[in-house]
Amino acid sequence: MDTTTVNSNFKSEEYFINMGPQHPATHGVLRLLLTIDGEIIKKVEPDLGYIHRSIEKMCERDSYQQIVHLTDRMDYLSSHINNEAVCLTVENALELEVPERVKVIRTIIGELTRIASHCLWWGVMGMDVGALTTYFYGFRDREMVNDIFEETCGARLTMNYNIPGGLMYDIHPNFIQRTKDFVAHFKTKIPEYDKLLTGNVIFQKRMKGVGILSKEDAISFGASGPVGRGSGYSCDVRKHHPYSALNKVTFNESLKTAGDSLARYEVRIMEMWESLSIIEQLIDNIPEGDYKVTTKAVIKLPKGEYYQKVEAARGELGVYVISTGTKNPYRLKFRSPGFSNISLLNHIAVGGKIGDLVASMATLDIVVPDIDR
Amino acid sequence: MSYFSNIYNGIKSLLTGMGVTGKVFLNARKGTITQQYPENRETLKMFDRFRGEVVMPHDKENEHRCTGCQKCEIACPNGSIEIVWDRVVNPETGKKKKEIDKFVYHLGLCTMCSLCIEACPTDAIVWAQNYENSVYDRSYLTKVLNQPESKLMDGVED
Amino acid sequence: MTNEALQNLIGLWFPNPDADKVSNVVEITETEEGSEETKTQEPINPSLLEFSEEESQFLNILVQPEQLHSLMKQLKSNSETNFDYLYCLSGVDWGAELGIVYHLESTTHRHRIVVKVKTADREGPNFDTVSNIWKTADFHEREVFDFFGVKFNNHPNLKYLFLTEDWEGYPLRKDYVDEINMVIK
Amino acid sequence: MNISLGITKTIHDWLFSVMPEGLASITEMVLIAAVYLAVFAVFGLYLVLLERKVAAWFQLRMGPNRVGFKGLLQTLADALKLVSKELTGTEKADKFLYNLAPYFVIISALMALAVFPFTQEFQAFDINIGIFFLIAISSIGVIGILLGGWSSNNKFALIGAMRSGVQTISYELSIGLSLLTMVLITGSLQLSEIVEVQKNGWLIVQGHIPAIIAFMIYMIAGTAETNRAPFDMVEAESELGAGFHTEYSGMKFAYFFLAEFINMFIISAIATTVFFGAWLSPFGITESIPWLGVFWFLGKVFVIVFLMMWFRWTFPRLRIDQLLTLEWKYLLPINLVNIVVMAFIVWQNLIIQL
Repeated sequence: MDTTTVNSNFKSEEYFINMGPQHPATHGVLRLLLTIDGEIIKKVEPDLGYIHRSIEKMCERDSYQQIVHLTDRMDYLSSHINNEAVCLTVENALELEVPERVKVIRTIIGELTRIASHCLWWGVMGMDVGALTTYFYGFRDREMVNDIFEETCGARLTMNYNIPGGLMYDIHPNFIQRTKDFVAHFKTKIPEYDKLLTGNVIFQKRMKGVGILSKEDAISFGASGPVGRGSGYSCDVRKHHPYSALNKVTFNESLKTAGDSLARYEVRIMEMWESLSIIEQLIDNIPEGDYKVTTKAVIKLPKGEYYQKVEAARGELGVYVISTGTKNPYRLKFRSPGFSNISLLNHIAVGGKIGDLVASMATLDIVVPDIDR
Repeated sequence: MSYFSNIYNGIKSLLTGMGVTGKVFLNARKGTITQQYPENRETLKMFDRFRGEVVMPHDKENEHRCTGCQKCEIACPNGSIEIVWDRVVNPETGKKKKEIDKFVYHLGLCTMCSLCIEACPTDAIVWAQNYENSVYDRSYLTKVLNQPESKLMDGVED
Repeated sequence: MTNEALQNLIGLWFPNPDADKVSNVVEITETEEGSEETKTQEPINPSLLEFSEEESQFLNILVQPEQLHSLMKQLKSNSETNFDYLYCLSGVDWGAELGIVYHLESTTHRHRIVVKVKTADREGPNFDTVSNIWKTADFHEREVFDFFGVKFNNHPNLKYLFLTEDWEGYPLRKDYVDEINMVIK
Repeated sequence: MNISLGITKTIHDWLFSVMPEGLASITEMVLIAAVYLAVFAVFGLYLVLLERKVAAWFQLRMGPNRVGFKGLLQTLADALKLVSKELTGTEKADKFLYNLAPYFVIISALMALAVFPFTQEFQAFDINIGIFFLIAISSIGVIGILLGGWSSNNKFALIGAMRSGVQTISYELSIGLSLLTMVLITGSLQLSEIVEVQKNGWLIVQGHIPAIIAFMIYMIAGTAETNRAPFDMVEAESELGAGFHTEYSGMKFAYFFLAEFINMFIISAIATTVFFGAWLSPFGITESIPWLGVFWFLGKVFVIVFLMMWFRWTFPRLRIDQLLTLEWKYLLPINLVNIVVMAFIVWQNLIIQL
């Protein structure tokens, strides 16, 4: 029996309710222990671990090539970026210089991943506040990105396209044309998103001033990605610690200072525009060259500690590797964005209504496998 | 005054939203994005690189290219590949040579990461583009990839 | 700030009370016998903290568990260091020792640092919590508590976050065995 | 061309010829009730199908298209499934109220159907307080929802039920007041007379500006009254799972579901009768061919039903406090002013008569 999780010092008008692990708004198997007074949230306590697979422990027995494919299964919506994080760690540790072509392709696919992830988030966001149609519109556009991935990488979601030293294969001949088509298509769709949801008076009322996170709290809670940037906290890893081809492109860091749910929403919409612009800058300039540098069949990292952070769709993903010079990492820690972001849910939801909790949780953009690595 | 402008702007935004869905509704016939899955099996074509399942192509003489080097087995993160091999004396040269007996592939364990196919020095295994992998019993997911009585193709060395 | 500047600054916060004493002793031995001059070559750490940059991108600080909390507090509050962003908190099992690695970054100065703390006590390891300094440490420390069994003193809500209440053992420790669920290659 | 109505006349005469008068009228009532029940149960099912199809077309999908021709039998199959399903419930539920609740909801929904004038003669029960009766009946349904939510011993259901109570009580005011605005023109609550008045033009035309405002308020309040998105606080899928009917299954769930759709039909039918001239068509076609009036009436109803579906599949849901803000700070004051304006218009005889 799970008696300890129920807080015993309830006030008489408060009651306890279990949201999840099977609940439409928790996006997976996340369990929230809510203390509610009528409709007002008094306390939110996430209970995690329902799908914890201990990827960190599995990494300790796997070779570095094999680790890459495990990261697909963490934040599956930004799998390419997760792959890239591990590959960059290994390449930095080996002091391996990958060809320019690889860097550019990685960045393009990374930004496409971000767009796909935000598309899904947008659809689900709408669904969480009750506009069910958005889900299908978001998926329509995400499907095009997934097709691009499938053609080039062979899989739609868990792509495992990166390998330490480069890419698994070269891009498909259709890749450039398809990406250009998508960019053109998606540019007409984001205004439609704005018309359907962003401008909607009900949506604005639901989001404005809800779930406020101040900048100080955002930093203290380790918020990253759109959650941090919605609070005016400049935390874009792509800006501060650029990796791959990101130092060759110009883009603006999407920042909003309001810190409420609407700000986080708008940051993501702005990020889609920025990602489109990054893709546009790179897609015509993919340099010729090899798509990988051959590494040894057994990769051994020199003894030491390595840390690499990248900007995944949900925020800062960190890979911390302790190597003892063997073919397996001694300890590998993923600093996942979702884990830090979920820890601030209690902070932003208390005092709001149940509807506010759902709306602010949607703007945190939770992917449970990312939290439950 | 803002009371009335609120109402006006509110209604306007609602109508804009209805305009978007209304446009989709009017184009419903050709705008459909869903697919009629079991009916469109003939036209549903996967991309060439699609990772359906690992297969071992055989040519007309029932010959494959697998030398039994076990590189794929080592590369696989999940243990989906098991190679049962034997050393067989080649009657012509008299040399002992590694030869596969069974190339066992557990589709149920496979995560489609493509590391085995990257590792294969002789291109003996490739991806198949099939996508209907559901079976009635888990044991059907364990497959032997080399066909019975198949031989190693001539001239294939790792 | 550069790593060197950071080292000089932070090192002064926790002066080693033995530093003078030890160096005196060394000086005496030096005057008595010349052959033991090699000993004096070893620099005596003037601080209780150990700094190193070997095998790492960042400046590493090894701190004793007793000084951990005051060091962390100062790292955040001091305006020159201002490490307000704890971006990674990892538990590590070094075999003989258990420890925590804190990765810190300053959002104003954009410098990074790594703080490590270790204990040889594998039965009941405990450190001071830093969750009252960085709120994100709340969940991260609970994660470490789950997987390494490290207790955090003064933590507001230290209970299993991922594991069930009746879980035995600490899965991410090196000596953890679970023959049913773990596939060992 | 009095085919359909001719049959009822024949049956009426036959019944009264074979039975004593009291028994005959009771038998006739039961017969009519049974016919209404059967017709509207099937009609409700097809409304569900329509909803699903329309939703699909809004969402780039096809909707149900496998069962029967173009999926026409889909909801019948669903109904069969629901009938054959096991009725489950919670252990510590208040069994009596738990079982009673669905009937409250469905019966109140079906009762309201009695008073609609489908044509001049096709009206089961032409009561002289028609509008009043409709408002009264439609508010009984919420009791069923409250009972269901409370008795099923589930906190999500309870929250849903309480929301429903708050919502329905608030929005009934607007429904009542907006209909009252129109009653000022007709001077009668009897539906047949309201239709009669509209032979000089639909009431929404007669009453022009205040009537249009009243119609808009009526549509908003009506959507809220039926607990449909954007006012589906009661079910609020992403917040409460399934809301008040979380613990219901099988046929009991189907009653709730069916009632929702019949309620939607009722709200649209009231709008048609009060604002859009019920079965009245231009050039008096439906007066000379009465059975055509049924289709004319249903056609108008479907336009309004479609409008409600369009709302549902476009708008996000309101939050509970915003729901009340909308009612008490916007709809109610506007409505009160509107009713005064309408009174002024009727007094000064500024009505547009065609």
